[in-house]
Amino acid sequence: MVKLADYAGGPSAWCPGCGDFGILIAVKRALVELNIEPYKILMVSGIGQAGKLPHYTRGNVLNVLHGRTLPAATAAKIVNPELVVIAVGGDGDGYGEGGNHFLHALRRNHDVTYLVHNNQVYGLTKGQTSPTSDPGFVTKTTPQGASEPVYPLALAIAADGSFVARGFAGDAEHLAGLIKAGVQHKGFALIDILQPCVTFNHKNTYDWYRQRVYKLDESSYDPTNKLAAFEKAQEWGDRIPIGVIYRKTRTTFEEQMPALGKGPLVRQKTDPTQVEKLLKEFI
Amino acid sequence: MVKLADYAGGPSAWCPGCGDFGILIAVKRALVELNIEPYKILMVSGIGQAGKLPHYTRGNVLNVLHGRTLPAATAAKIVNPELVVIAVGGDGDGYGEGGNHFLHALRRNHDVTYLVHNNQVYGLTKGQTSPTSDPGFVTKTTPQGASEPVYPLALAIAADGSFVARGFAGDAEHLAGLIKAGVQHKGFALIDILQPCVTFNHKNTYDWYRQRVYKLDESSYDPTNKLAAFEKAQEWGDRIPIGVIYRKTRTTFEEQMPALGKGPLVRQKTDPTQVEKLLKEFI
Amino acid sequence: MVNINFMIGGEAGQGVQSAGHVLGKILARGGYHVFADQDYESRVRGGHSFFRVRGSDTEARAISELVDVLIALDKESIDLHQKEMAKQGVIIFDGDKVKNTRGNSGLFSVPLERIALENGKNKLMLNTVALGAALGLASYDKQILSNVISEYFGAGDVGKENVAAVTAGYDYVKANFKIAFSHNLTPLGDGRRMLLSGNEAIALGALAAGCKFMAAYPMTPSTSIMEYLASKGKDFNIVVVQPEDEIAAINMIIGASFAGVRSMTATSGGGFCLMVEGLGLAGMTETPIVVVLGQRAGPAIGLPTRTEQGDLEFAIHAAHGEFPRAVLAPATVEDAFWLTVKAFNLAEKYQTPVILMTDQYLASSYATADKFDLSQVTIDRGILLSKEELAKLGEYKRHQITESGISPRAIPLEGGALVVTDSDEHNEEGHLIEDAETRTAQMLKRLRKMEGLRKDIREPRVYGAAKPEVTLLGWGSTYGAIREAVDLSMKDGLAINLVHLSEIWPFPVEATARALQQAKKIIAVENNATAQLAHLLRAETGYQVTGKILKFDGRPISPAYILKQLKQEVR
Amino acid sequence: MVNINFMIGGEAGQGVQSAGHVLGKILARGGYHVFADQDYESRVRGGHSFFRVRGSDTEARAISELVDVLIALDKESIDLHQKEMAKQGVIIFDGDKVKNTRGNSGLFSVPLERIALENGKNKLMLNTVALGAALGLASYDKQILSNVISEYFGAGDVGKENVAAVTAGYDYVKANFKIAFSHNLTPLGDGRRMLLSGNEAIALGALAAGCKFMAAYPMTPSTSIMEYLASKGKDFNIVVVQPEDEIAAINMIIGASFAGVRSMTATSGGGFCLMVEGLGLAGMTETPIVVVLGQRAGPAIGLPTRTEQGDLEFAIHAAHGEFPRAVLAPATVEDAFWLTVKAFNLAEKYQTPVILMTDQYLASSYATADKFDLSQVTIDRGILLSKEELAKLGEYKRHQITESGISPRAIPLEGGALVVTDSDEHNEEGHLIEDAETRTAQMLKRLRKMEGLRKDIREPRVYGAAKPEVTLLGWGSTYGAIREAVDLSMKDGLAINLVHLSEIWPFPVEATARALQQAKKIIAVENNATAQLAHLLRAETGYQVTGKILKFDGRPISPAYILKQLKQEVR
Ligand SMILES: Cc1ncc(C[n+]2csc(CCOP(=O)(O)OP(=O)(O)O)c2C)c(N)n1
Ligand SMILES: Cc1ncc(C[n+]2csc(CCOP(=O)(O)OP(=O)(O)O)c2C)c(N)n1
Ligand code: SF4
Ligand code: SF4
Ligand SMILES: [Mg+2]
Ligand SMILES: [Mg+2]
Repeated sequence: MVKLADYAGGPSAWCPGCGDFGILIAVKRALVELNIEPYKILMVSGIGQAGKLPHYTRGNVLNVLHGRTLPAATAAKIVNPELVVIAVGGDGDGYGEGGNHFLHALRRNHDVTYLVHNNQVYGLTKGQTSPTSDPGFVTKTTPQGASEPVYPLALAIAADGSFVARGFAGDAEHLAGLIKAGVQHKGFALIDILQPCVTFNHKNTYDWYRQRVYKLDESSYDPTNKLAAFEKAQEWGDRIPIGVIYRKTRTTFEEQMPALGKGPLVRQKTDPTQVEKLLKEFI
Repeated sequence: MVKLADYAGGPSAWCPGCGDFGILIAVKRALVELNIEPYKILMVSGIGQAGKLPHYTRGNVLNVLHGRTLPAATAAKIVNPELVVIAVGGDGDGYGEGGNHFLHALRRNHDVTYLVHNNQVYGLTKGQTSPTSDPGFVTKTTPQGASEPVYPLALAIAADGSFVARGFAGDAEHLAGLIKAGVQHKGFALIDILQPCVTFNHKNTYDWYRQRVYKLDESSYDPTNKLAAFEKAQEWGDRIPIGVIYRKTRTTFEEQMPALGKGPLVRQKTDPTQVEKLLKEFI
Repeated sequence: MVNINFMIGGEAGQGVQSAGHVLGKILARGGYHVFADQDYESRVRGGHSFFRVRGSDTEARAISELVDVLIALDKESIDLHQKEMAKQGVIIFDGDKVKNTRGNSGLFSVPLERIALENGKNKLMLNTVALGAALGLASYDKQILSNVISEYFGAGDVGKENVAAVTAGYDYVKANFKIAFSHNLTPLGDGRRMLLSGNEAIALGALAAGCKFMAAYPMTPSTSIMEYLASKGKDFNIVVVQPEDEIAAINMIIGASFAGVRSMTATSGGGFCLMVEGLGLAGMTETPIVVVLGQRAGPAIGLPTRTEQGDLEFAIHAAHGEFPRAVLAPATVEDAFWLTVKAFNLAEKYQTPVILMTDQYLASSYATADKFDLSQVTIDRGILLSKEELAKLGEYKRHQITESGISPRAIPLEGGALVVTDSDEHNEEGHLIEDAETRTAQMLKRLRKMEGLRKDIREPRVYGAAKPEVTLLGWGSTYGAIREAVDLSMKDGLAINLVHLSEIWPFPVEATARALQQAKKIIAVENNATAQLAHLLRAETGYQVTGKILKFDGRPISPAYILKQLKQEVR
Repeated sequence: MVNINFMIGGEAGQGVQSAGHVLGKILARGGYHVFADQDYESRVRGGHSFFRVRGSDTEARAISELVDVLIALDKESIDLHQKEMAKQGVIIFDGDKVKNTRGNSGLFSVPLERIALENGKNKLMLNTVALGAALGLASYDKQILSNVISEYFGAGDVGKENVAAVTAGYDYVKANFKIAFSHNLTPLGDGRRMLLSGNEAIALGALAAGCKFMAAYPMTPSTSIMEYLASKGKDFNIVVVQPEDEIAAINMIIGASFAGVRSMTATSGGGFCLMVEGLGLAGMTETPIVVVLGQRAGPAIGLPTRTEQGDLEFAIHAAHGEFPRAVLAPATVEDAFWLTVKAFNLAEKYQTPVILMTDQYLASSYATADKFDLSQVTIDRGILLSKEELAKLGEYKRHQITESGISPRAIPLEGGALVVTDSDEHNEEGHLIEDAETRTAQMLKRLRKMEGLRKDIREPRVYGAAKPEVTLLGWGSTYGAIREAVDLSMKDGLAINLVHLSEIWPFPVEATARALQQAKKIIAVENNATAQLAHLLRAETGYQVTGKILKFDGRPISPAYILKQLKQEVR
């Protein structure tokens, strides 16, 4: 049995009280509950406070560039579908710099779980606006207030993402459940996580979120209805839903690749002389 | 009065019968009907067959890189809001390479009209898959068939785009109407245009489209209802709606910029000695 | 010596390219050495394009500019290329279609379309008719013609009709062309040489090297590499992904390589620009990747279907910060195959990015080559720890500091050890650090890999006079043209030689200096405007070129062009 | 000569930076020359950071490494910096909080927090108390202290409390520190010098130059430029956009510049990588843009808050294809202002991209400078046709071929003429072409601009011995440190000089060769691992350096470091 201690990582550089700690706990719990050993995990992370998470737990780690988690993560999964691949990044990382990869990973439906620490601000670079900053949010780069934000969940549904969820760093247990479901889901699982940044976001605080979030209950909410899900994804203000917003079964990218028919690419042997038959085509 | 002849451009390099010709006619017609003189227009185009369009009409032209129409176009508009800025590109250009700019231009709501020649294939590079290729579409880069596509209209609605429309290159008159409405719309106007590529797309042909497209009629369809619009945007298959799918009034990016208070930036004079008051802050 | 130059000219969409390719195959099958290049505009239909095919009984390394047979599929082809015709050259055209050709000499009308309709039942086969006519002129072996045509078009009706068309073209000429044609092409030997393009050679090299993952975004002139590999995906267990952009492409191959397989991408300058940050990431995380950079005429979109060698210094210095890399630039189609294999080996041995530089000219030129001896292909995956080795090791450190700078690699999951790396500066374990000592140690470790890498770089090729009065210096795809210029100049009595680099970075400082020791005049021959190799040469060796033969109009450098310019440089 | 070095050390979040900045202001106000630099980790809270402030009665160009007063806000600061203390240096710390300091000498405990609570009513003001204590040691003018503090914190309660806190700290030391402190800082003159950072100077330069549009994506160390300009947006009619990524940023400024206003972006290596394709687009479309490249330690994410000069050759060669560009690298904070102005002028005069290279060290170091004489700022927008001129002209050709290579520019809409440009190769009208002649003509036209540009590049700064035994060669931000090393060595009797480039590309070939003519030993001093300027120097002039003093651990080069290395190079 895998234990929490197996996921003990190095000391963190986050601010005391940061929402990232709740996410870290939830990730560890989910993996322990799923009984997955660290060597089977590959965490791919971007740059930002969120991107440091893998250093604070254990597993294989590929920390990449700002915004580039998804290309690296999805390709690793293609090469070795037996790896449990978790991509981790911030809102700037994922929806700003990495917005294009986000869109296309959703549509291709790679079997990867994607955690976005959404603090609605740029943390590591000290408090600039983010694509998810609430409209009017004032920062040093937007003294006039932020423009309208991106809506990650609505976009994910529009892109026909197959697992679209929102968690809250202040509720690690619920979040752990979402992460478990995301990892178990076959296909691309987006988990956007409301994450208080206690240093630079004095609007969207723990309290602010706590007063608003409520859990979707699958007995009364059907996450397989796309239109209803799209409507639910718009909800933001007095009430903010957390839980699985949309879910759908569809073919993964890996399943579409004929080259994967003989098992993970990483285990295929190379024999240069196999090319002989191709050389003949050129004669 | 502006005449069609004022918009006579150079000889085209498109294939005979290409849907791009219909779009070219529609653009010219729309501008003539709006009575806008060529020197007031700035066309910013990307790279691809679609990106060549500005060379075949008249106006100010900034032809940029593959995928980068929107950043250049939106910034030009900020600098001089009196310019009528039209961005032009292909599906690969706009939804593939340029996907991130697309998302963010929509949310920021720059007052630019964006025409996407959507032939569901890469034309200029000779027939590779595109982000809008129908699922299963076989090309040299996707012998296994294309993955699920991006849904530009659904995405645009999810991004709260303020004008989301679809036209058909085979119906230049209807399309001209959309372009006029797009240009007149205050905010970002997306016009996704079904454009047959007679050379590389033998699935989505003129006939294929003609059998399917139908015009949305504002008497029976309300383009201001977001949820209904999202549903309408999903329609693809036997019936494909063309017309304005979604429309909304919201503040443009330019309106949010305090620096534009004294008129176009391009007309603001520079006086280095104005900086004197700032220097004092450093003493 | 037999040496014949064909040219097929016409609009895009008229099948110039396939006709040219088949013609090359036919000549190769007859035992001829073939070199063929193509020129086309950035459009799909219309405009003007041409394909040149040279057949020779000795090695053909470049195009010679005088055309012996021009197959003109439209009037423009006659107008544009008339001036390139050899003295006794013949222009085959369709007099039924192309009028007003007065004033042109060497014209020979063949009713191509009519013959195509009569024999092939399809006027699109007029190309095939024209091929037959051209080879009829040269009295080529009719059997080879129909063999190759039927292989190319298959055994079905289309194949049969094309054979009929080519034969009819051949016969028409035999019956109607009354003057003696300058060339008589009797087949030589049994013709078991391959005919392939630079891109095909790279794709084959990648398969032979065991590349299992490619992510690339279409961009001329590199697109056909991914297209070829995609077509072999199932058979060779290689996944080819066309992602949203080039940034995704390079970061995908980094992810794939980290996960354990050989991975590559291919692009041109514009796409390469977008990959630069990823290149640095591969350098920092010590992830082996191979990036094919097919150059075309820049800057920006430039001339997208045309050739240039304008990206050398960019490739060598691309990305911020300092890290080891190798830059290889194949000289020939054969080189393209072998250097692709080498690129994968160097990438894995030194765990760092390798850039393979071609250009539109090499990528889309066809040349004959002896069949690659696949038994000579070695796969060196570098220090890659097995599960057993890892188990013995106990603690695994991805970025262990070693004398060679090479840290043993492990594959996530497969080896059981945790593999950790970071784009930030990191310690041996792969975790990010801030202190000066660890930073310095890791920088030095990475840069030490350059020393080993440098030893694996081959010396420049030196060819020509032992005591040269003039030395031509070149790199990459211009090899064939310069070498032929050397041959021709030597015949003219000039003591001249060629020093040519196809493995450029780390710069082979000593070997190049040695090769230039005898040089009196060094003339850089480059397909660019600023003589980038010359600049690099001076930085690395202190040698300064005395002259430059440059070309930057998007067209390749030919032997004739070199000779002409040489006359001005050497008086 | 008065020369005193303060250091404030503590965790991120403890206000090290603001305390250091205020300290610098206080010294400057007393007429001292100030130089201050900062060192911090890539995190928001915790870790270790420090701020060094040097005050001097002659020009202070770098930090000297011996600390006279260390304000240690935590124990780690004592442990880490004890070894840097000057012989009679004093460490101010809070003995109530920091225990176990035995074995350390020079310690002087001040109950910072207690005094803060008593006087400032807020323990966060302990910084201010510490400042008072430090300046009390040096018997600084108390009035200046309270003036600057009250300006900094405002006239309200916070200001008053801080004044009380600083005074209490001062008084505490006066009452309790019994030994004579080594430095006595009597104010000098009236202190009307500015104290500003490299980034602030660049932002001011941009405003003075009339920059109206900036698009940038946050990236250390350049972010504060956009933050400063955004704060002045309304007042100075400048729009600052933080778009989705750096690719958008550079393409936005190209759009903005094409539409007629001066436009810039600022980033660091990683973001610059993403801008490279846009750089080429600006080159091809001849659109003036200014790109600030604030270097930090690479490759990849590297050490994101630390300094390096690792991107020089990358900046010079960035982007595929060949086109003119200028690369400027300010030596000092003053240079940062003036070269920013120059960057805009060169960009518009030559209609091409200009790269302004700084690094974390220069960007975030503070230095005193005489108030910029704004009347000396000239705005040269190059050949920009007015509506009237355009009307007279009749037909307008955006890319007209001229002797200088510069084509008259027009602004869309404003001038009435149609302005057409293309990223493909184009004709004079701006429409895309395929032919070799037009291509060659446009390439030559663009490259001709380099000739003019080269004449506008200033010569290297030469400083030191007229007949040097040793020449130190440097570029950019290391100027101050090297120059101080020269001063110190000369005092030691060494005939040494400095040749320093702050305008690097087009390379000032003749001027640099001239400057090096006398040189016997040339030693490159660079904040990188491969001596990039030395490489470039050899390529451009043939001069080869005989030694290298390099540093690539993310920390700046100090005079002391140079001297130490110099001893090994010159024996
Ligand atoms: C290409 C590139 N651009 C910019 C940066 C600088 N940068 C580092 S983290 C970051 C943003 C962090 O915001 P977010 O992704 O929301 O993560 P957070 O720190 O808030 O968790 C930026 C802009 C970078 N490292 N690379
Ligand atoms: C950065 C970059 N990548 C790739 C290309 C090559 N390229 C030119 S056009 C094109 C795609 C064209 O497809 P689309 O945008 O759909 O336009 P179409 O030709 O179909 O109208 C590509 C990949 C390029 N010019 N630049
Ligand atoms: S800055 Fe914000 S996001 Fe970053 S560690 Fe601190 S609290 Fe967390
Ligand atoms: S290839 Fe397709 S899109 Fe391009 S011009 Fe031809 S028909 Fe039109
Ligand atoms: Mg964030
Ligand atoms: Mg297309």
